[in-house]
Amino acid sequence: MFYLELLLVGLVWGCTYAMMALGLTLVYGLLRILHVAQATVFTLGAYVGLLVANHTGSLAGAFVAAALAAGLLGPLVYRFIYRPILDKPPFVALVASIGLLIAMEDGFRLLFGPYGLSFAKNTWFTTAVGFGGLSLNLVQVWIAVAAVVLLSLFALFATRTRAGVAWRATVSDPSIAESFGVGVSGVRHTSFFIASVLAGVAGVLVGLLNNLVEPGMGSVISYKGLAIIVLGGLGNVPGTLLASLLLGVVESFGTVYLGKLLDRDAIAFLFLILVLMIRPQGLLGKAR
Amino acid sequence: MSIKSSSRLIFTALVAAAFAAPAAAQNIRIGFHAPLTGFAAADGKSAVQGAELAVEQINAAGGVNGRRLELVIQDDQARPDQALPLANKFIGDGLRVVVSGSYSGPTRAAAGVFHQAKVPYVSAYAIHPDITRAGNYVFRTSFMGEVQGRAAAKLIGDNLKKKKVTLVTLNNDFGQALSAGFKEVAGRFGIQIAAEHTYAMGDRQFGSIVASVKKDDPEALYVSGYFFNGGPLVAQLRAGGVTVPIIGTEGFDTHNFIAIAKDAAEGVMITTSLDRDSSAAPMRRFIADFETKFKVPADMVAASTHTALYVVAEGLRRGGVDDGARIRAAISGLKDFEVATGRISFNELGEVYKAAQIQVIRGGKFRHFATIDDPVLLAPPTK
Amino acid sequence: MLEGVGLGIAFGGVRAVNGVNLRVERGELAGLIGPNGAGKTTLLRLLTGVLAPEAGSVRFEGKDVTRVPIHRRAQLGFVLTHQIVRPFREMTLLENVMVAAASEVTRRPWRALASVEVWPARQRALALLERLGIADAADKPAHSVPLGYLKRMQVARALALEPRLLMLDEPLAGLNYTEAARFADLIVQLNAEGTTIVLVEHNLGEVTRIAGRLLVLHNGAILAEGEPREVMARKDVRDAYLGVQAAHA
Amino acid sequence: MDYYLSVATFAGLNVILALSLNLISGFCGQVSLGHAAFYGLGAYAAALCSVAGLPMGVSVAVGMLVAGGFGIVTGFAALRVREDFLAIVTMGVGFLFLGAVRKQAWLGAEMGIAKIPSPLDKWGYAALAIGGAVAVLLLSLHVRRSWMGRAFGAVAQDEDAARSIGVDVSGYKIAAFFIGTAAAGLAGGIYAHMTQLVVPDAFNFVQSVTILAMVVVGGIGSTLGVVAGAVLLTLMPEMFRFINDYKLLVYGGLLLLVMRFSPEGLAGLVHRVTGRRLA
Repeated sequence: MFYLELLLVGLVWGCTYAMMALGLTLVYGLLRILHVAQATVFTLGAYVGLLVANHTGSLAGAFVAAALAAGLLGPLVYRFIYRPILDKPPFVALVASIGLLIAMEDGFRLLFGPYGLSFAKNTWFTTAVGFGGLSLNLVQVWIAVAAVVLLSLFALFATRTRAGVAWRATVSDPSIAESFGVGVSGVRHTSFFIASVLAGVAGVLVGLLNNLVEPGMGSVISYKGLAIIVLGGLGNVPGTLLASLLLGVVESFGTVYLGKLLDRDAIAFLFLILVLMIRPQGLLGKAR
Repeated sequence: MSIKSSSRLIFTALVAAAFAAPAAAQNIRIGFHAPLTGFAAADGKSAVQGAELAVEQINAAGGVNGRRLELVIQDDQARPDQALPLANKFIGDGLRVVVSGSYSGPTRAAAGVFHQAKVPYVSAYAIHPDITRAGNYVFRTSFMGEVQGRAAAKLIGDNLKKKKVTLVTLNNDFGQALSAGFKEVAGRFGIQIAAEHTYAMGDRQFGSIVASVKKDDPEALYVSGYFFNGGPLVAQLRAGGVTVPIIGTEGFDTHNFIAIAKDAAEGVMITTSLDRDSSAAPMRRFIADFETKFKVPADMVAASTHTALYVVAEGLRRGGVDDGARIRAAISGLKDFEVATGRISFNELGEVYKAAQIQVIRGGKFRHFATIDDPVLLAPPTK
Repeated sequence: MLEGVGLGIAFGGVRAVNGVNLRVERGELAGLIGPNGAGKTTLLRLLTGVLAPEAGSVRFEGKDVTRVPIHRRAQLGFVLTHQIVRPFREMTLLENVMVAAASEVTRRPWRALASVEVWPARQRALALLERLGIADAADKPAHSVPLGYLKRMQVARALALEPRLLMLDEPLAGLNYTEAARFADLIVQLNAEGTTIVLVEHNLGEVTRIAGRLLVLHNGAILAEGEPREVMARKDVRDAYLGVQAAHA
Repeated sequence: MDYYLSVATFAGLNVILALSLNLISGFCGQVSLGHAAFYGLGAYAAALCSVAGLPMGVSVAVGMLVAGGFGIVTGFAALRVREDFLAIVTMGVGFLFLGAVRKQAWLGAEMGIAKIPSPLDKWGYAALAIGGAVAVLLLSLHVRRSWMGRAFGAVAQDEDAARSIGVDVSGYKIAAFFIGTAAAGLAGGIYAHMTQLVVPDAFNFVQSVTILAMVVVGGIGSTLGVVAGAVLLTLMPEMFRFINDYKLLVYGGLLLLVMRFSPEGLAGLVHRVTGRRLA
């Protein structure tokens, strides 16, 4: 039972990672940018969601508002920060991204205060759901549901829609895609939009899960997200999902059994390093 | 509200800069550093508020020997490498006394500098045991972690009569010190430690700890950490079906903890120095004035910093404003000095003795539960 | 000089190179040809050490070098050029060649750290650039000169290592007719001066013209070898080329 | 005076850290997001030795060797993974170092190591830090002029091509990591004795990013640019003390703007204005 509970906990963590990492891998696949500033989008989503929920009392409204705000910010970041420096060495965009993250983290603190904000009413958070001796709170259940639904929607988008096919073509070769009349710029904006919506929704969910929205809430999950997309094989979507769940479970068991030696972040990165030393291209990445 | 307070900060800083030279003749300037930016900014803000309130109250009551106090506030980002130049800057600017409203790293790094320069230095809430060991110009007005841990052991073993306890420890200096103090005396109160689980500062999700606690099946939990870990942790424990008493620390002593944990906070007990139902005048006045001034209930960080400022002011009042050695002697001679966190006395190391207040959360508010006043058990180390 | 014995490797079940035996004698200019997909590039990668063979071994001057890393082979005098030119883009052409010319020094990092003397390497590099007729662009950064220059710079860089065996991977690709002919003449000249050369080439005209011996690879195995005109006249060789080309068309 | 001394000391330490990272990332092209770990390794090793009674010089040397030793191990990792993979692996090395130190009682865990003997005065540390910075500066200039610098350039620009002209790519990567991390260890050793306290948080990911920021703001690969970047970013928080509350906002914004408008950093700016390339 104990193991089952740890497994379940790990999978729920994995679901939050997946929502974050999928966006990161989309962006990486297209632009070869490690988009650390996705954490900013995530945090913005959480704050907008919380403010809307606390003012209107509507959680549905909160999610919509968060998705819109995040979905707006992401493409703006692409357009005004990444696009002008795409031809520079990769660390340029990385450092720009880190700069944005640092600045915005403090921006959030100045705007909303350093203590973080809590939801005035958070019934999911206080409702325990038990089945067969296992118990989760309702937020955890919703996180799993949201992850499955959103990721399935994404899979449908990527395989069934024209835009999705264009996106996949652009990932594999932008110049060929362009010659077939695929608007690369549109695909990039769309990808940032999708990545950001996922991050924004994840932000609200994590905000609900902790019942706390704070300026620095995005950074750790964003670093882990980077670890995950590398672990999955950069730019590889199924690999990213597998790595998310795996990392969640490794952390959940690792904190119990390795907790005396290493902390949670160290366990996650140790796992990453070990995997990469054996498979330098990541779990599902193609060998070069 | 935050923008307002930050612009006020800037304004204060600018005014301080503009009037530095002429004002120096009249005002007594007190150095103050805290993490205004970075990961610890929440505590930094509370610390600044506590300090500002203290200065305002003291000035309203006529200042020190007829002169007004003035805070010189600097940001250290809770980083040792920021604190060192800053300490030297305070000394270079001729400040005679400095208060730390910051964490252990920067405070410990600055402590040696102040001791060498013979500038009395009072740490408000940093927990590291070596801070006061930097030298006899260094004081601390908060409980040491070990001492607070011992108080918790007595509460659990003696008052609550729970004998099988699981520790959930924040993995930083604060959590480790609390845990060490608790374990040191647990046997004396017949407590058997079922297990200890640790977590990191950035953790907000504790699923595997909840599962482990259920497996341990203890009679009580001793949980260290700050409100931003403790809130989610307590809520997740309760949602996970853990119903035994939870005993926390002064890190939870803020209304933010209750705002996060909501109903799950009910019944949680903490060891602290702030008694909401106190009849002591300084404590009551602090709690009331703080809420009036800042429109939020007071927390422990603010109370500790407020205390540190009162200690410094009293040192200046008794020892004069010019000579570090005399200020130091005056502070170290304080006995049963009444401040917002109780009646305090310094020992030869510069550590403070005071009674531990046990507060319990009822109806969404901190209320008095018990007071542990045991000079032997709660004696801080003397060297 | 160079000997491959029973070389084989498979990718995902497809045997790309299957039990190839070949010998290159000192002083010869051998051409390695074959239709697209015959396994030329893979064989070359096995011989030069980019890929480790699953079966067989490679001997250079009588020494087993199967597990010797690329840079060690280069130091031994067994040097290759890349099919797609790979200059050090931020360096000038001269600097590109200088790094190779100083191979004695750069061999060991600590020795390289101790040495700042550039003159001898610079002289040799300049001489090589002149030899290949690109000295006029010596001080231009590699990313700013045309392909023909880079192709020749790459040969100059290889020559700077004073190779005893030079493997050229499609040196003529991307060059126009006159350029290719001039380049081929240069290869002949280098060979005449004592460098053993293996030429992997698509340009059958030039290869047949300059090579002393041809090896034809087909479906991962040696199909034919011998005097160029005789080999090209063989029916199985023609079929192999035509068949593939027909399939492609 | 003491204030300027301590600022100068930190500027010296930061120059050492930035130049040592520049050697690995700028010269040899191996991006590292975990440089603070080696700073920390040097600090912890030196602290342990000094507390055990060894003289400061020996302790600092041991710190350099320990940092360099782990640098070699990381160098071996860099042989397996490249570019973005390497960036994340080195970031992982940083988190791993921190997570391990936090839990080891013999390293003082979260309390760190305190009461480190401090044989020098403020002038001594300032001299040591600035002397160390000058030494690493001279080393950097020398490496750039030597054949090692050219071989690093070859490795950074095209590993495969470098191999095919006989450059021992693995050897050079490991050498770069060794020299760079040992120099970071030197900074750590000085830091430990000066502050007399080492705690894990001083060597976290933010510190790694700060060092990287100095390198890129200065202009990656340019020794003099990196020195300028390190000094500038050390002084900046001090100059911005009057905007206490907005310091990180300005800092992050500046990083962003430099990358957005002058990705080659200060060195690139100088090049554009004067037409000259900085060493």
